[in-house]
Amino acid sequence: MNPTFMIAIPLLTAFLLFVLPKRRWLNTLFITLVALFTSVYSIAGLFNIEKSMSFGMGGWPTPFGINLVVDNLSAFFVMVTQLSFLLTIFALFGWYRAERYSGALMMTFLAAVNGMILTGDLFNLFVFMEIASVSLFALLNLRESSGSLKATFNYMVLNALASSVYLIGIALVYRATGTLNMADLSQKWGVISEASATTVFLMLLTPLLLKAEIFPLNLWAPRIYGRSSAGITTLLAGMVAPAGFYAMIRLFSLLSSSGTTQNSLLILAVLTMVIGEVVALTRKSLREMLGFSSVAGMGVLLMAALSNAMEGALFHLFNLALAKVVMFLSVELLTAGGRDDLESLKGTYKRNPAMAFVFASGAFSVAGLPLFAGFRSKLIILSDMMKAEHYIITAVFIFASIVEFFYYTRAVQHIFSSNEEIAGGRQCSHPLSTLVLLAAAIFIIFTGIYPESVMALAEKAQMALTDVGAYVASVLGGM
Amino acid sequence: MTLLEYVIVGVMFLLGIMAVEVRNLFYSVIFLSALSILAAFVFVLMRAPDVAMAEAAIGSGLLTAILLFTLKRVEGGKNE
Amino acid sequence: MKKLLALIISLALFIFLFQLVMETPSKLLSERVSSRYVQKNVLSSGEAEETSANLVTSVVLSYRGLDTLGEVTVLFAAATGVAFFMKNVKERLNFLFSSFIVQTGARVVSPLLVTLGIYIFIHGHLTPGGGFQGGTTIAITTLLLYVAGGLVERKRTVFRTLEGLSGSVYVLIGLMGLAVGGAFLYNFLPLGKIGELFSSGIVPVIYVLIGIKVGSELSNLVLHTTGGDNS
Amino acid sequence: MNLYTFTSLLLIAIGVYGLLSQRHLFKMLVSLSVLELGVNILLVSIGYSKDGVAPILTPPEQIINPVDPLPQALVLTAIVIGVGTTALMSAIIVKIYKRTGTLDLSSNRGEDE
Repeated sequence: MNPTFMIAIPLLTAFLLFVLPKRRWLNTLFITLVALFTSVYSIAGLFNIEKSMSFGMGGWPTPFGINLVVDNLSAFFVMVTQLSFLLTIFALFGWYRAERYSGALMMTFLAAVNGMILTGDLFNLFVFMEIASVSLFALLNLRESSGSLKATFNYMVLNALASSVYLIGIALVYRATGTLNMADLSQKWGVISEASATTVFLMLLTPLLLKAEIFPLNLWAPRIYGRSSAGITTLLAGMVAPAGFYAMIRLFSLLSSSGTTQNSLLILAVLTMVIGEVVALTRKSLREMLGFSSVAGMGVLLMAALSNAMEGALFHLFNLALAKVVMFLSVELLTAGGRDDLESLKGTYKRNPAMAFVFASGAFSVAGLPLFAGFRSKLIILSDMMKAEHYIITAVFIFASIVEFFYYTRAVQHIFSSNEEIAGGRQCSHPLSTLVLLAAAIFIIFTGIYPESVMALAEKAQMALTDVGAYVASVLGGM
Repeated sequence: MTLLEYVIVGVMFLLGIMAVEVRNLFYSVIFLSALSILAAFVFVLMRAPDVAMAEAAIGSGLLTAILLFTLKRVEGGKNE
Repeated sequence: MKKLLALIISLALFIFLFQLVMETPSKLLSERVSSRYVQKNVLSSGEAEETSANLVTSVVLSYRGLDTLGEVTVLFAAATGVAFFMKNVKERLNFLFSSFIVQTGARVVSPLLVTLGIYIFIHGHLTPGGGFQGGTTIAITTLLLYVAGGLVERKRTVFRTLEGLSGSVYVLIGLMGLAVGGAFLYNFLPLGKIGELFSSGIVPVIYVLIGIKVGSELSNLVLHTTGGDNS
Repeated sequence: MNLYTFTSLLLIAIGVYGLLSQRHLFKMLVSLSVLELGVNILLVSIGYSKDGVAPILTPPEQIINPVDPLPQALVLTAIVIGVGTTALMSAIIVKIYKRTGTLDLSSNRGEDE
């Protein structure tokens, strides 16, 4: 697979939307086609990867030009984000007819997320992160309220601050090593003295922690999740957060970081998880609850990644992204953008039984009920962490899982409880969205029963992550 | 030459503080614009003519206009 | 009280950054990646493989071309975002200095400014300046015409089409490079000699496209900041 | 460390001070601009050498001891990105003002939740 197309095709579409005649169905058609293309292309590519491959842009050899890297790890993440995007596009089919502006922003956003995952250059990563955030800022206000506007402004300020920190980090890295290429940098990282290397590394990590919603840089997240349209926050939970997580573990594996960095980040991850779960328990609004739960999920991933359970973490990431996207979308379709506190959700299953089922399967997957995908991945994380003798963290993880299980069953119970008042108004979502979301829900259960196929992909991705030598060799091969 | 540099740096420091601190938002934008022009000059001193042109045109020209339009829209912002 | 705290924090930050910069070693230019850019000898072939006289241009458009595509896209996304936010804002700003003299002055000056902008981005690979600087000059002309009495009000759709068109052509040129030379944004046109107007292959072409694109994007940005889209 | 790096660090500190001390959205925008300007100067100063010349070739002669062109290219990108985000933020500010009638964070007037 040539990664160029994953970036160039969505970008071309974004620009073309302003040249083509102004028709909503035409825009929607184009966007859907592109989403289908990138998904199929990335999945087809994923099964054809023998080893790590590097593509130099402009025909320049790698430390000099910018390169895109495809290996099992980046392809895995690209696949996850493409699936999230595809689901979102199809599920929003009912109410979201793409007008030019938001359609073009969707496309630039898609290109940027792919770029964030595929790029092998630090500054290029910065550029793609900026495209992703700038496109998202407008999209988050598709259903605009003063709450969503203020939340977006808050997010933008934090984002700009984190980007500045990242740029300072880049300046220092370039000053000390004379290169911006990640693979080249991993060879020259030793030049920087121990103390400042830790600081510079954390500076590079700052915007990634922000994107991956790790405490304390996730303070923007609850407001955004609570006040923006749930159909769009899928893009945050299913695409931006995985992309940020990818860049983070890539940097971790390439730039050897000190034990203190690892430990302090591990503490942050555990804090993220615990705070997220506990606050989610107290929330009345379903969207906010899902938002906090999403934050907590990212904490779980980072915790597992830092305590020798990378394979389980990757598998869990897949399950989590899928379940989160499915849940956010079904909440959007269940409530139709209206009230979403638990009381008002009582008995909504009568209005739209298919969506209620979809929500339940997503919720049970995240909560880790047997038969569902999330159970398998949580089990693997648990056993790997026990093997690595991280007992205290394992205990905290089990505690957090119990809390999670409790509030998800409560939400599902509310949706399925019978409530005479509401039984009247029956409301359907677009048949296409129903079909796609149902397929996703069935896939979650299928993965829960036969986890082998996804597990094999996660395993290959994990191998690609640990094999730093192959990565560096493929990137700098021409030297 | 060096004296000039020190003067510029001093003025930039003052302008930066004033842009952030002054109560009147209009003045704040003007100070920011002046800071941008001085930054463009510093870029010239650092042998970066491309960056200097971009900073002069974008930073002190266009950005100032956008900020002033915004200020006009929010009716002076009423900073009290 | 809060100000004092902010002052202390920012002072601490300053000292921290100062020490950090002092502690990180600094490599000489000859040991950095860019030394090869300066020699134009990245492929170690011995002859100039990239022929823009302006080294910054050759880095921006050739060696790190993908960054620039991304950068144009950020601007595109920002302009689209502003348009998105402003599309329901009906009222327009009316602080135009639309006296006769100002209007005439703007009419006289604007062709000159546009010419200057075009000159800047056509010579982007030879002299300082390029697509971004030239494009901004053109956008400033738009600003001038607007302030002088809304002379560009009805031209909005033109800017938007131009923006989309130049962006698409940029990506298509990149894809053409992929087809011809096997790499996205590969420089497939004859390179010529350093210092001549027709040199360095696709670099001037792309810089002209960027000039048009940035010019129309920033014009759009300015026009949309002044009020919503009522076309 | 040269004088320009020092200046850039000063501007960065001023920007952060503004962000921390101001509660007015527009002033936060201005502070961010100052901060970004500081970062840009820092990047260019990384490539600056005391007796370097501007990185532009004049064909017959070889260029001797130019300043590093790469940070300049990065800063060009950063400046354009900066103006994009600032414009978007000012559009949001206008919208917030239209909805709530205030830009001061310390007053919670108009929160419609």
